[in-house]
Amino acid sequence: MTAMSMVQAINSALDCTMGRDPNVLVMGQDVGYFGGVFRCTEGLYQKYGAHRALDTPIAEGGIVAAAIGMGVNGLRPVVEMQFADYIYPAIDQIISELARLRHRSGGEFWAPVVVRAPSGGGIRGGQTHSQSPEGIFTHVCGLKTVMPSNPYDAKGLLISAIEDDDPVIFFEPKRIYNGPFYGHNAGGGRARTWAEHPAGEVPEGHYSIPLGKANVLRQGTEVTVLSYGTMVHVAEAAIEHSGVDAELIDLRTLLPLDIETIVESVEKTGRCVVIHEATRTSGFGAELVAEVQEECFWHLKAPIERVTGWDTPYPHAFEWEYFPSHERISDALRRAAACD
Amino acid sequence: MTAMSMVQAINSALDCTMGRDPNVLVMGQDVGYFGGVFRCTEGLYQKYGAHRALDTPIAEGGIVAAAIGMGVNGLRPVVEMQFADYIYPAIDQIISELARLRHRSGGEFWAPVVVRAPSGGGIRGGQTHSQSPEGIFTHVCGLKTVMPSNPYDAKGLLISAIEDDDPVIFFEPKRIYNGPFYGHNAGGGRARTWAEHPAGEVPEGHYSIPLGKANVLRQGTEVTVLSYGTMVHVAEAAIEHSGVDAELIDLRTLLPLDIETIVESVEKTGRCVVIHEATRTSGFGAELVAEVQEECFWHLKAPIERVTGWDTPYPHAFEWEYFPSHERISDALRRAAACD
Amino acid sequence: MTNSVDGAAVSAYASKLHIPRASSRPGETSDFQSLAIPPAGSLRQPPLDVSPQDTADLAHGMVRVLDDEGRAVGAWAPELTPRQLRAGLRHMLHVRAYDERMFRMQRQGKLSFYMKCTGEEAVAVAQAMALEDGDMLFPTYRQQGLLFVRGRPLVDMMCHCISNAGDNLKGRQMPVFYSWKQGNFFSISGNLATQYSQAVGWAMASAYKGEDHIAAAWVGDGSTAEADVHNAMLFAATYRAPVLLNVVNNQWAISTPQSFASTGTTFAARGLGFNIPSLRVDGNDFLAVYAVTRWAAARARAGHGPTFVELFTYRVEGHSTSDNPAGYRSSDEAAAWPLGDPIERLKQHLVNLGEWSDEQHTALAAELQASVAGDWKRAIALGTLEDGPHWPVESMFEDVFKEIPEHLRRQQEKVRAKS
Amino acid sequence: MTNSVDGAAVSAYASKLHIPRASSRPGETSDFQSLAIPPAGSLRQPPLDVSPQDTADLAHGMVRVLDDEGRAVGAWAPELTPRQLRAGLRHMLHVRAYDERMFRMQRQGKLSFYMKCTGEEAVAVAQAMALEDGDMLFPTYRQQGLLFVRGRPLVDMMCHCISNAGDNLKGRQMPVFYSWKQGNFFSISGNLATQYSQAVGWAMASAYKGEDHIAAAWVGDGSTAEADVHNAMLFAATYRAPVLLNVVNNQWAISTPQSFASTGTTFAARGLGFNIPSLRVDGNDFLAVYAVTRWAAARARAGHGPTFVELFTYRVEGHSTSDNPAGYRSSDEAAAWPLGDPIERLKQHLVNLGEWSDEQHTALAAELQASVAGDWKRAIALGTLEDGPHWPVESMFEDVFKEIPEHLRRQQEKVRAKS
Ligand SMILES: Cc1ncc(C[n+]2csc(CCOP(=O)(O)OP(=O)(O)O)c2C)c(N)n1
Ligand SMILES: Cc1ncc(C[n+]2csc(CCOP(=O)(O)OP(=O)(O)O)c2C)c(N)n1
Ligand SMILES: [Mg+2]
Ligand SMILES: [Mg+2]
Repeated sequence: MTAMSMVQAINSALDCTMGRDPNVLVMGQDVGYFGGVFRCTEGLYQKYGAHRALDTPIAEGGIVAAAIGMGVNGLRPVVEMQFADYIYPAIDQIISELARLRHRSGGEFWAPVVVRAPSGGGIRGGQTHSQSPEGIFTHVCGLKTVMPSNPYDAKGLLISAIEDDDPVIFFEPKRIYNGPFYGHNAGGGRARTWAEHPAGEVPEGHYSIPLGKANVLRQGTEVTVLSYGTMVHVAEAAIEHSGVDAELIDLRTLLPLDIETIVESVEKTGRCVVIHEATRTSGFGAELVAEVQEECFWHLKAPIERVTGWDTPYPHAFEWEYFPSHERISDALRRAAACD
Repeated sequence: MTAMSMVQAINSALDCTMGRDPNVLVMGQDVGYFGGVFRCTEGLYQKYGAHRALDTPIAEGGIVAAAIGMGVNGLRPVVEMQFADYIYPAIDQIISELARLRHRSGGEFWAPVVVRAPSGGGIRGGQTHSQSPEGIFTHVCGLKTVMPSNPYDAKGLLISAIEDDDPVIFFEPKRIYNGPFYGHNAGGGRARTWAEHPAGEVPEGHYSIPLGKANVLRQGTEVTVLSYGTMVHVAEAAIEHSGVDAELIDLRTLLPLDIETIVESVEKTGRCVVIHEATRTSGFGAELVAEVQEECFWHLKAPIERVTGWDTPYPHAFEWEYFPSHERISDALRRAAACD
Repeated sequence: MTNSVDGAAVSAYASKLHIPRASSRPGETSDFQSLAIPPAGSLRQPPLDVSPQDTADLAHGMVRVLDDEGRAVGAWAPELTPRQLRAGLRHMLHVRAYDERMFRMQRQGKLSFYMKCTGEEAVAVAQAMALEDGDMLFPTYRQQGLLFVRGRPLVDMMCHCISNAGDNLKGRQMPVFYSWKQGNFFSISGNLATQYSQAVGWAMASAYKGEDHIAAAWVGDGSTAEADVHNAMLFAATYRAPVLLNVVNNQWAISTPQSFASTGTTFAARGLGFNIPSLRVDGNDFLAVYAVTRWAAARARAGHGPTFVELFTYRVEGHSTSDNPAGYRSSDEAAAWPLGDPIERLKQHLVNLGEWSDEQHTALAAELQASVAGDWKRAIALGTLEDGPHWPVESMFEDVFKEIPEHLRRQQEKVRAKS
Repeated sequence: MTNSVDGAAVSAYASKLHIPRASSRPGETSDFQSLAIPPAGSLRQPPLDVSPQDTADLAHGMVRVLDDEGRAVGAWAPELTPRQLRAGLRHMLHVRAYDERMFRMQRQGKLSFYMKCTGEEAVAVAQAMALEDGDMLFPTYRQQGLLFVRGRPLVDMMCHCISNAGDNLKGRQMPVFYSWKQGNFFSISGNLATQYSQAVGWAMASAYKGEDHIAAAWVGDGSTAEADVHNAMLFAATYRAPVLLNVVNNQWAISTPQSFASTGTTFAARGLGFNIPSLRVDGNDFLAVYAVTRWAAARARAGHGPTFVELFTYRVEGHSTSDNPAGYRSSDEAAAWPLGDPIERLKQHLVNLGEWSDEQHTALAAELQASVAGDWKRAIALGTLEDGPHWPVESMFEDVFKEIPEHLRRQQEKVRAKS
C-alpha cells in the first residue's frame, strides 16, 4: 500500500493495465510526452513509448472515432478528454457508434473503449471547465458510466473499466484529484490531502472494484443519501453538520446502477436525499428519484429531495453559491428527517 | 380553418413567419429546392428564394454553427435536422454555444435559432431513424424544448418558437406527421388522417400557442397521465381501453415545464403515470417523476410509474414490442388505480 | 427592396449570398458537357513514395484506362487476366440483378426500404478485387458489391434485409445496413461518414501491432461535408495510417447536388490540403478503379501512408426507395452522363479482347437473375418481415452490453411475460 | 517481440505507427533552421479575384515585407503613414505591458487564470487596424490586441478578468474570455474553434442582408484540428461568405507541437483543398500582416468570398498561467525563433524611417506600464475576485433565458433567501 492522490491512483491503474496487456494504450491531447495537463498519464510515454501514450490532434470526435477503430482491431484504448466539457464534439461517435456497435452488428463488432473525462467544478474553471455531464451518458443505452470519489476506488474502478469489454465513460471529479473536499468552508479538522485520508492508501499492483456496485460509506437510520464523486465528501461533512443519522451511499457506478443496495437502504430509512453537482433538471438525480420512488414507494415517509447545481451555467465568480453546500444539504436532510 | 396534416401545419407556420419577417429563413439538408424529405419546407424555395430556403452541406455541426452566426447577425434561422438521430454532430454547437451564448456574454449576444428535428419511431426506421433524444436537451440550461402532438399545436408552437428570442429545440413526432396513431392495433374507429381529427383544423393565418403551457386533453379523476408527441394518442386510446378514468395532459413544452397544471391534476387524482417513447433510464420521464413526487408527495396514493421505450436501441423488426403499447399503458393505469 | 428569385419570391433584402447550382433541375438540360474529362491513358502513374503535392495533376485530372473503343490504354492499365475481368463483370451483373430484385420486392412490401447502386457497380467490385481478404472494409450503404466479391451468400444478405430469423443482425437494423465480420466487412452505420474516421483508427491499430493489413473506407460526395471526414483525413495524414480513403462522387446526395460539398473543385483536391496523395478516377471504368486501388493499397502496405481517391460516377437511380428524383433533377441526366455504364464498358473491353460475346452476356444476365430469384425463395423460406419467423423479441435486450445487466434483464422479463 | 522507444519502454509489438515530431523537446536543440523562410518581398500580390489554385505559391511560401534591415520591400509593402505605424507600435507595446501586469497579478492570486500573447502581438493589432469598425471579430483568447485597437477601456478588461462588480460578463466567465458587443468583438468561448464556423454564418447573414460588413475569425494551429474549422471552410467556400479565416500558427498547442495538426505541410495549404485563396504570412511582420489582411478584406467586400490566412508566429511564453513549457520544449526555442519579435521589428522599421528612436521607445514603454498600473488600481477599486464586490449572486439566474422562467425564479428565490 502506498499513499496516492487520485491522479497517482489513475496513473497507477493505467500503468498496471499497460504493463499487463500490450493492447492497452492511452490517447488524447497532451497525454503523451507531457503526461497530461492534470498529470494522469505522467511517465507512460517514457515507459511505454510514443505509440502507447499517444498525443493526438485537438479533435475530440476524431480521437474517439480512432479509438473505436482501434478497439474493433483488438486494442483497448483509454481516451482522455482534457475536460468533460469538451466531450460534446465526440458525442456523436460515442452515442451513435461506440454505444451501439455491438447491438447493431448482432454482436459481431464491439470496441472496448474507455473515455476518461475530468468533470465537475470547484477549481475556478468557469462554465467550460466545470461541467458534470454524466446524466446525458446514463440516458444512452450501451454505455457504462462511472465516477469514483477517492484514489482507492479510482484505481480499482478504472482497471475494471479498461478490462471490461463494454464502453465505459469514466468521469474523474477533478476537484478531488489531489485531496478530498468538504464544501466551501473546507476541512474542519478533516483530511486535506489524500495522504491523510484512508482511501488514499492504494495497492501498487493490480486489483479491481466491480462496476455496478455501490459503497455504503456510512450506516444510518434516518435518511439515505445518494451521491457520487466530489459530493460524497461534501455530503459526509454535511451529514455530520446536520446531526441527522444518515446512511451515505457512494454510487461509484451510475450505470449499471446498484439499485439493490439503494432499495435496501431506503426501505430501512424511509427517506432519501439525492445530491449531485450537475444541473438539476433531467440530471441523473431525476433517475435516482424516479427509481427509488417506484421501488420504495410504500416505505417512503418523506418526499425525496434533490440537492443539485442550479439550472444555470457554472459561474466563475459564484462557485460556492452554485455548488450544493453544507447548508443546502443539511436543510434537505433535516426536512426529510422531520417527516414521519 | 383548413384541414392540414402536421407536415402542412409546419409548412404553414414557416410560410407565415417568413412572410412577416424577412429575417426568418429555413436551412438544412434537402430543405431548399426539393422541399425536405418529409416535405415540411415544400414551396418555400419557390416562394422566398434560394437564400431563404437554404440547402446546406451534410454537416449538422456546420449548419447549427452557421445558424448561430446568422442569429447573432439579426436573422432568425429555422434549422431542419433531417432526423433527430442526426442531431448529435451538432450537439457541441447546441450545448456549448447556442444554449450558453446569452449567459456567458452577460446578455450581449444571443441567437434566436430554432432547431426542428423529426423524432420518434413507428416508421420502420430502425435505430438511426427512430430516436427520441428530447431528454438530453432538457438537461441543458438555456434551451427550450418543445414537442407537439397535432397539427394545430404544431403550427402555433412553431410560430412561438420562431418568434422567441431564446433557442428552441422543436421535436416533430414523425409517426404522426400525416395522421394520428393509436398504437400497434391501430384505429378502432378512430381518425386515420388529420383531416378526420379535430386538431387537424388549422387556421391559415398567424396564431401562436405560448411555450410552457400544457394542454389537458381529457379530464379524469383516477390517474394523471403525462405524455407528449405520438404517445399522447396512444395514451388516449389506452385510457379508453383500460376503463380507468384518467386525466390526460399533453405537455407540449417540456422545458419550461408547466408544472402548475401537472401539480393541480395530480393533487386531484393522487396518481400519476408518465409515458414516452424514449429509452427509460434518465429519460425526461425521470424528471417528471422526480418533480411530481417532490411537489405532490403528500397526495400520492400510488407509485408513479413510467411506461417508456426499453433501454435498447430501437429495433427494426420489433417496433411494436418496443413502443409503449396499449397493454403496457393499461396495465400501469390499472395498477395505479388499484392503489389507495 | 424586393428580390426576385426563380421568378417568384419577394423579400426585404437584396441578397448577395452565393448559392451553388445543380447540374440540372427538372425541365433543364444537364450541364455535363462542361465537365473536363481527360482522354483515357493521359495521366502518368507516379512512384509509390510520391510526395502528396506531386499528385496535384492526378487530383485535378482523372485517371482513365478504358477508351471509347473499350481498349485499355496508358500507364494505369492494370495486369488483369481475362478470367479476372470476367469475374468482375459477373460480380457487377450479379449486383445489378440483386438490386433490381430487392427494389421490386420493396415495392411489393416485402422489405421496408432498399438502396440500389445502379451505375456505380464498378466502384465496389473493382476495389474489392484489388484488395486483400485481410484488409478491413468500412463501407457505406452503396458498396454492396464488396460483399459479392468477398463471397457473402446472397441468402444471408436477403435475410438481413427482411429481418427474418436468418438475419445475422437479429432484426435490429434497417435493410442494407449490412455487417459481416467473417468477410472483414464493418457494420454499416445509419449515421453518415462515422465509419471514415473509425477506419483510420483501425489502420492505426494495424500499424501499432506491426501488421500488414490495411483499411479501406468509403463515403459519398455529400457526406464529405461531415466532420468525420475531416477527422479521418487529419488522423490518417498525422499518423501515416495504412488506409485507403475513398469518396464516391455520384453527383447527388438525395436532392442536393455535389456542388454543396465540392466547393467548386474536385473532391480529390481536398486530400492535397491534408498532404495526402490524392487522385480522381473514372468510377465507371473498372480497370482504372482497379489500378488506382491496387496502387493505393501497395502504397499503404509499403508504409507510405494513406491515399485519398475520388471515384467519379453517377447515381443513376433514386437515392433509395423513399426517394423521387424527378422532383429535383432533370429526367435526362442519367442518359447525358458522359462516362457511360460500367458494365457496358467492361463488357465492350472483354468483347474487344475476344474474351466475351453478346450471347454469353445475355446468358450470364439471365443465369444471375434466376440465381437471385432462387436465393430470394430460400431467404423468405426462413421468414418474412411481416409474418416472421423473426428472432425472439427478447433478443433485443442482448448485445446492448456483453452481458445483460440487471435492469435490462428485468425489462426483458416483462417482454417475455407478454410473449 | 520487444520494441524500445525513447530508450526505455518494452512492449509486445513492433509498432510501425508514425508519430509526428516536435520542433524540440527539453534538452534538444530546436530544428527551426530547417524552416524554409523566403526573403522579404519575394512573393507577388495577385489580383483580388485570383483563382484559389493560383495562390498555391502564397500558401506554401510566406508573405514577408520587412527585411532584416527593417526596410519594407516588395509588392506587399502596404501604404501606412508613420502615424499609423506608430499607433501600431503603441498598441503592441500596450498589449505587452497589459499581459505582463496581468500575469503578475495572477501570480499574486488576484486572478484565477491568465493567458499572454507575447511574441504574437502583431497578429491582432495589425489585423484590427486593417479591418473596418463594422466588421465582426470572432477571436480566440490570444487576440486581446483586437480590443486595444478597437478602443476598449483596459479597466473594463481588467474588471472582467477579476469578475468584479464592473465585469460586463457579470462574473460568469473565466479571465480572458472577453466579450464586447459595442466593439463588434464576439464573446470568446472556452470551447476551441466553435467561433470559426459561427463567423461564417455571421458573414452569410451579412451577404443575405446585402450588407458590406465582413467577419474575421481566428483559430490556433492546434485548434485547426477541430471539426468546426472544417465546417467553417466548407460553408465559407460553398456560399462564398465574406469572411477572413485566420490560423495563428504559433507552433504549439499547450505541449503539442503544430506537427500534430499541420500534416507536414502549411496550414494555408489546407485552404486550397476547399478552393479558398490561401496565404501564409510572417506573423511577426506587422506590415505583412496588415497588407495581407487589407487584401483579404477587400476581396471579401468586393464579393470574391473568403480568404484563408496562416499567420506564422511563435508562442514565446507558456500556454497560460497553468502551464509549464519547460516540461515539453527546449528552453532555447524562443531565442532560436527565426522571425524575431514583432515589436522590435516594427520599431527598427520606424527608426529606419527616421520616425522613431530608442529614447521614444523607452519612454513609451514606461508610459504604458504606468498607465496599465493606473488602470489596475481603478479596476480593483471596483472590486476584487476574492473579496468583491461582485455582481449579486442571484444575477447568475439571469440571461440563461431572455426572461427568467418559473423554475429558475424558484431556484433564484432559494439563493436570495440565503444571501
Ligand atoms: C449524419 C447524417 N445526416 C444525414 C443523414 C440523412 N442522409 C442519408 S443518405 C444522405 C445523402 C448522402 O449522400 P452521399 O454522401 O452523396 O451518398 P450517396 O447516397 O449519394 O451514395 C443523407 C443526407 C444521415 N443518414 N446521417
Ligand atoms: C474543444 C476543446 N478541446 C480542448 C480544449 C483544451 N485546450 C485549451 S487551449 C488548448 C490548446 C490550443 O492550441 P492552439 O489552437 O494552437 O492555440 P494557442 O493556445 O497556441 O493560441 C487546448 C487543447 C478546449 N479549450 N476546447
Ligand atoms: Mg452522392
Ligand atoms: Mg498554437
